[in-house]
Amino acid sequence: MRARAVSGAPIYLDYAATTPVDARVAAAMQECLTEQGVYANPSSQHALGRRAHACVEQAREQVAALLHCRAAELIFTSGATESNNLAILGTARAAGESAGSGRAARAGRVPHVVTARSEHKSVLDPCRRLEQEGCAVTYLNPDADGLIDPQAVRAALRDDTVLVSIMHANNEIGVVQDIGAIGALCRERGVPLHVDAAQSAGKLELDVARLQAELVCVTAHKLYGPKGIGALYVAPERRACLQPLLYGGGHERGLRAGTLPVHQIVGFGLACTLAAAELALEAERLARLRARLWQQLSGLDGVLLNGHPTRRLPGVLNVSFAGVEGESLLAGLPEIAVSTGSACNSDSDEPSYVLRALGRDTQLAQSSLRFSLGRGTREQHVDIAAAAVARELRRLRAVAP
Amino acid sequence: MRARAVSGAPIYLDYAATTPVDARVAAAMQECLTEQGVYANPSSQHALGRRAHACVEQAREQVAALLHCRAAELIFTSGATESNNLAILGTARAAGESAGSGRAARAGRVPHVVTARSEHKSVLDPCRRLEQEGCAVTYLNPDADGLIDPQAVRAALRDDTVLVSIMHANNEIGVVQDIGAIGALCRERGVPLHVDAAQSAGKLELDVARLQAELVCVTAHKLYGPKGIGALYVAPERRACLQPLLYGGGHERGLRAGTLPVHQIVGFGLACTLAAAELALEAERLARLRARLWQQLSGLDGVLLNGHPTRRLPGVLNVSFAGVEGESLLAGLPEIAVSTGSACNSDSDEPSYVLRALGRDTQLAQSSLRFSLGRGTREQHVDIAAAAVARELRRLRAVAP
Amino acid sequence: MTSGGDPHDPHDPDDPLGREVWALFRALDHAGDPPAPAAASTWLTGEAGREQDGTRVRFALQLDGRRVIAARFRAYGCPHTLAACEWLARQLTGCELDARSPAGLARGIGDPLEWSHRLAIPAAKLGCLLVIEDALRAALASG
Amino acid sequence: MTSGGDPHDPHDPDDPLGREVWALFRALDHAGDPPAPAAASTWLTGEAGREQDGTRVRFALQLDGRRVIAARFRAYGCPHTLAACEWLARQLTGCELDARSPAGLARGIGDPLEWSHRLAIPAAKLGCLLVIEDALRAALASG
Ligand SMILES: Cc1ncc(COP(=O)(O)O)c(C=O)c1O
Ligand SMILES: Cc1ncc(COP(=O)(O)O)c(C=O)c1O
Repeated sequence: MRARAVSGAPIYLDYAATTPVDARVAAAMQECLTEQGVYANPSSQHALGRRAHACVEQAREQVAALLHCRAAELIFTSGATESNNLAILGTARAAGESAGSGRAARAGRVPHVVTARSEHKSVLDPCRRLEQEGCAVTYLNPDADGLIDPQAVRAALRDDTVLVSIMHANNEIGVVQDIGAIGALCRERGVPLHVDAAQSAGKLELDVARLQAELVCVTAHKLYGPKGIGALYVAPERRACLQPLLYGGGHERGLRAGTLPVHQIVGFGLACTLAAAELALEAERLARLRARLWQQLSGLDGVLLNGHPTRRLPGVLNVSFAGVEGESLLAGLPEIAVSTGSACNSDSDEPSYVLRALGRDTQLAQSSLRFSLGRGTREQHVDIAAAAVARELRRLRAVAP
Repeated sequence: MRARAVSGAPIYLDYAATTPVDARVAAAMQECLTEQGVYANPSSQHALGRRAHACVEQAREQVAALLHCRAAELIFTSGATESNNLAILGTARAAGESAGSGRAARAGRVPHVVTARSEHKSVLDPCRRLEQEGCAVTYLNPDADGLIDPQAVRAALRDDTVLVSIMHANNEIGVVQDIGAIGALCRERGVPLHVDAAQSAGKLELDVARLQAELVCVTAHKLYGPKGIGALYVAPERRACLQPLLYGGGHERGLRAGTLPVHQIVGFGLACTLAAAELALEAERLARLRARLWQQLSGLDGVLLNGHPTRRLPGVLNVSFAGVEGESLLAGLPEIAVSTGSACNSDSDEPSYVLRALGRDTQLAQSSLRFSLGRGTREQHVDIAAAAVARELRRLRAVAP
Repeated sequence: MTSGGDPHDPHDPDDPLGREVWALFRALDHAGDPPAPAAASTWLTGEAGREQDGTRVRFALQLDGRRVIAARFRAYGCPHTLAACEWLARQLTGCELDARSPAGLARGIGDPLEWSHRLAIPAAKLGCLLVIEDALRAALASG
Repeated sequence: MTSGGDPHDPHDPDDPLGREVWALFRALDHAGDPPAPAAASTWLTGEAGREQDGTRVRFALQLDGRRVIAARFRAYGCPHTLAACEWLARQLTGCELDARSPAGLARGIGDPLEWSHRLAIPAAKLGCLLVIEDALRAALASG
């Protein structure tokens, strides 16, 4: 357990950006690296290659168990960004190509995709790319709590809709969508649903059948596995409807070429098993810690909770602060490591597009902090964080005009 | 050092398929994984994120030093497969798009790519995909030694050629192309050259300026780094001419989205530094071991060397055996781990397309073994391998009709 | 992490060959030619396949009436082919040829599909087994 | 692997803020209002910027003839803005206003570009410094 800031390192409250690798996972990965380990290429036909292949397939079973799908339905990728791109670009491009010689094309139709403004960049950016390629995209607005109304999805569906992409849990505000309802109405209309489950996998119970999703992406580094490995669940009937992003060698059923990184996959698999085992207790523990944090913060002036108060990930709390500037607030809190918005899009200095989509004004969007708690978080960390925020709010507001 | 087969594990002679991770590299990776390490997201703006970012940038410098390029010219990817796809699909698609509204389109021109039949699948398969997208591709034939004549490249260039892709060292036969000459004549005609240097990086001196290449790919797992991480060198003037494969978040100058896997990148960087330091001595040592192996094998009947006798990687020896079937030969050699053709394409049972391109008949192509030696290889290993091959050749030939 | 057992019985549990095919492939006790030309008259031989297609098999059966009293083979092919030849040579020895079967193969030997089930040979290899069957038929037809 | 120093001077060498900006941001000794209204007549105050645009600055200068004898500021903005305000308040105190300079800024204080060089403030933040300059000019113009 990380000690408090006095020992040097800040208190890590940025588990939604990425997690440390579980020590057991790191040990398993280590065993796949060096000369003493399972380092061979799983495509090699000799005994060492076969052993590596067996490790990969065991890990595939472990990931499948977390999603309640079959191992054969999983494609390993380099992470949720690649999985999202494969799901979205792969589906729309394949549809566009088959339409090119089919009915839709003659009718002058282009593939249509439905998504939401509060999705992760790795969903939104492929959608924008599709627009450049001539596809039509509908961006749904979340309500003020961050929720997407399933009826709004239904209303957006068209005859030429080839994909709906709605995330399970939001990375910035932690709000959890009613995917089951969205999935059910997509099924009704025969439109496949893609779900970005990067933030929910290992945190919430996940079942591809219950989600009624045909495509689901996960990534290891949000659930105490390594960065740079993820997976895409592809329902068997969707397999032929995906255009690959990477060609060359026929790995992963021809959907994703490249040497399989055994240590990464083994780490991912074990991380899934461990996350599943600890899920229920950890969710309860984190929800308690989050409530403790919110209780302290909500006692301060001008503090607003972002996102639905209850339909949310247990470990994520996103808060806006009236009358202070976000960058200064962050800089004034060196004892804690938190995000303003998602780390994944903090390269830009724009105020969070997710909070803007919820209707927050620029100042409040810009002054938001995301506290994301995880396995290393203890009560004292939360208390230190709350006290630090109170101190800095006081200081910065005292300085403001 | 791996002991001989008696202790159980086969002798690994498949270093061209993948290498074990150097113990020093594995230790450096380990330090980026767990709670005690540099586990944060390098995109995060807090102190832990900045530290992770600094590690990534240090590693980028290390990889750049191996290629003699600038760190800013490198894009991290998930490996050489992705790098090759990005270079080839990215260049041709971007050219096709800009042509769509330009001169070439009005002239009815489609982008044209030049490559060779002996390239890796991760080059050939994207090229085939481009053909489906309407591009034209010229596949050059290697000569009987596996070499591509630079004059043949020159002859293949057309006004609408947007890319030449020729590998540095071949993964199956180890033959090294005269990239400098090919690069020079591409420059003359203003056509960018992409070089797949997955097999040569860390084995041969590599200098993007001397290769005269605008795009060069490398992968860590061929040089004692981890699987699942690679890079693409992109000459600054080519940056705007590449269409990304993955969108979402603006990482890697907008050319490759996705959370940067710090441990993978740190391992890659250190592996490059170590490989560079040991390159000259190790090349000499491996060439000696390879000569020793060839001396013993060439004493047997019906043994043919594949590829040019001297213009080759120090550690790779590819040999065909008359009158024995390849799969049985491999199965009869459980004490060594070798490949028939590249591990990357051994999923198919077709005889090696590379050896077929060199003019070997089906039987000889099918009965080839690739011995690839590496850091763990010692004289005794080579001697055991040669004796085992002699034994099994005798046995299988005695059984043949 | 690495293991792999004794190199003198180095069958790897992950090996797609399977233990039985592996053992047969290692043994090949019945590979070779029929003994001295003196006895040649009692041996039936048949051949099928070509090296360039990946499989070539020659089978020789010594008959005593309808009983197979010895079997020998030579083969160029994958491990499954060699193992199946060895297994068939063992099975055939002592068998009665089946008069009712059109090709006259021995009772209880079955056909390539049965061999593949019996030896856990993957479906993709059925073509090799068909070559063996052709060689056996050719041998019997030569009688 | 982790380090980071004393939380009471927790400047991180990788911090893009830089040590000086960091120290100024932490100090903000000159933040606040001019003292008692009794002396108000000798203070010039000026303001610029809006919260919704990310930066708002109010500057107050106490003059004795052309000499600045005290400076105070209030600011809403990024750490660079706050640090630059603090730095300028320190620099201005004791300075002689420049009669020749059109805006009447103090000698040796320079312009936003010079401030950014002096404090190693990234070019992207120049806009914030311009707001500070506007506030200072507004204060002097109010005199
Ligand atoms: C919701 C969501 N989707 C996708 C991603 C991208 O995942 P990766 O970093 O594995 O590419 C992230 C985080 O980075 C995320 O939070
Ligand atoms: C020449 C060559 N290019 C590309 C690759 C693919 O590299 P990666 O496994 O990193 O995708 C390989 C080996 O796998 C190779 O040998």
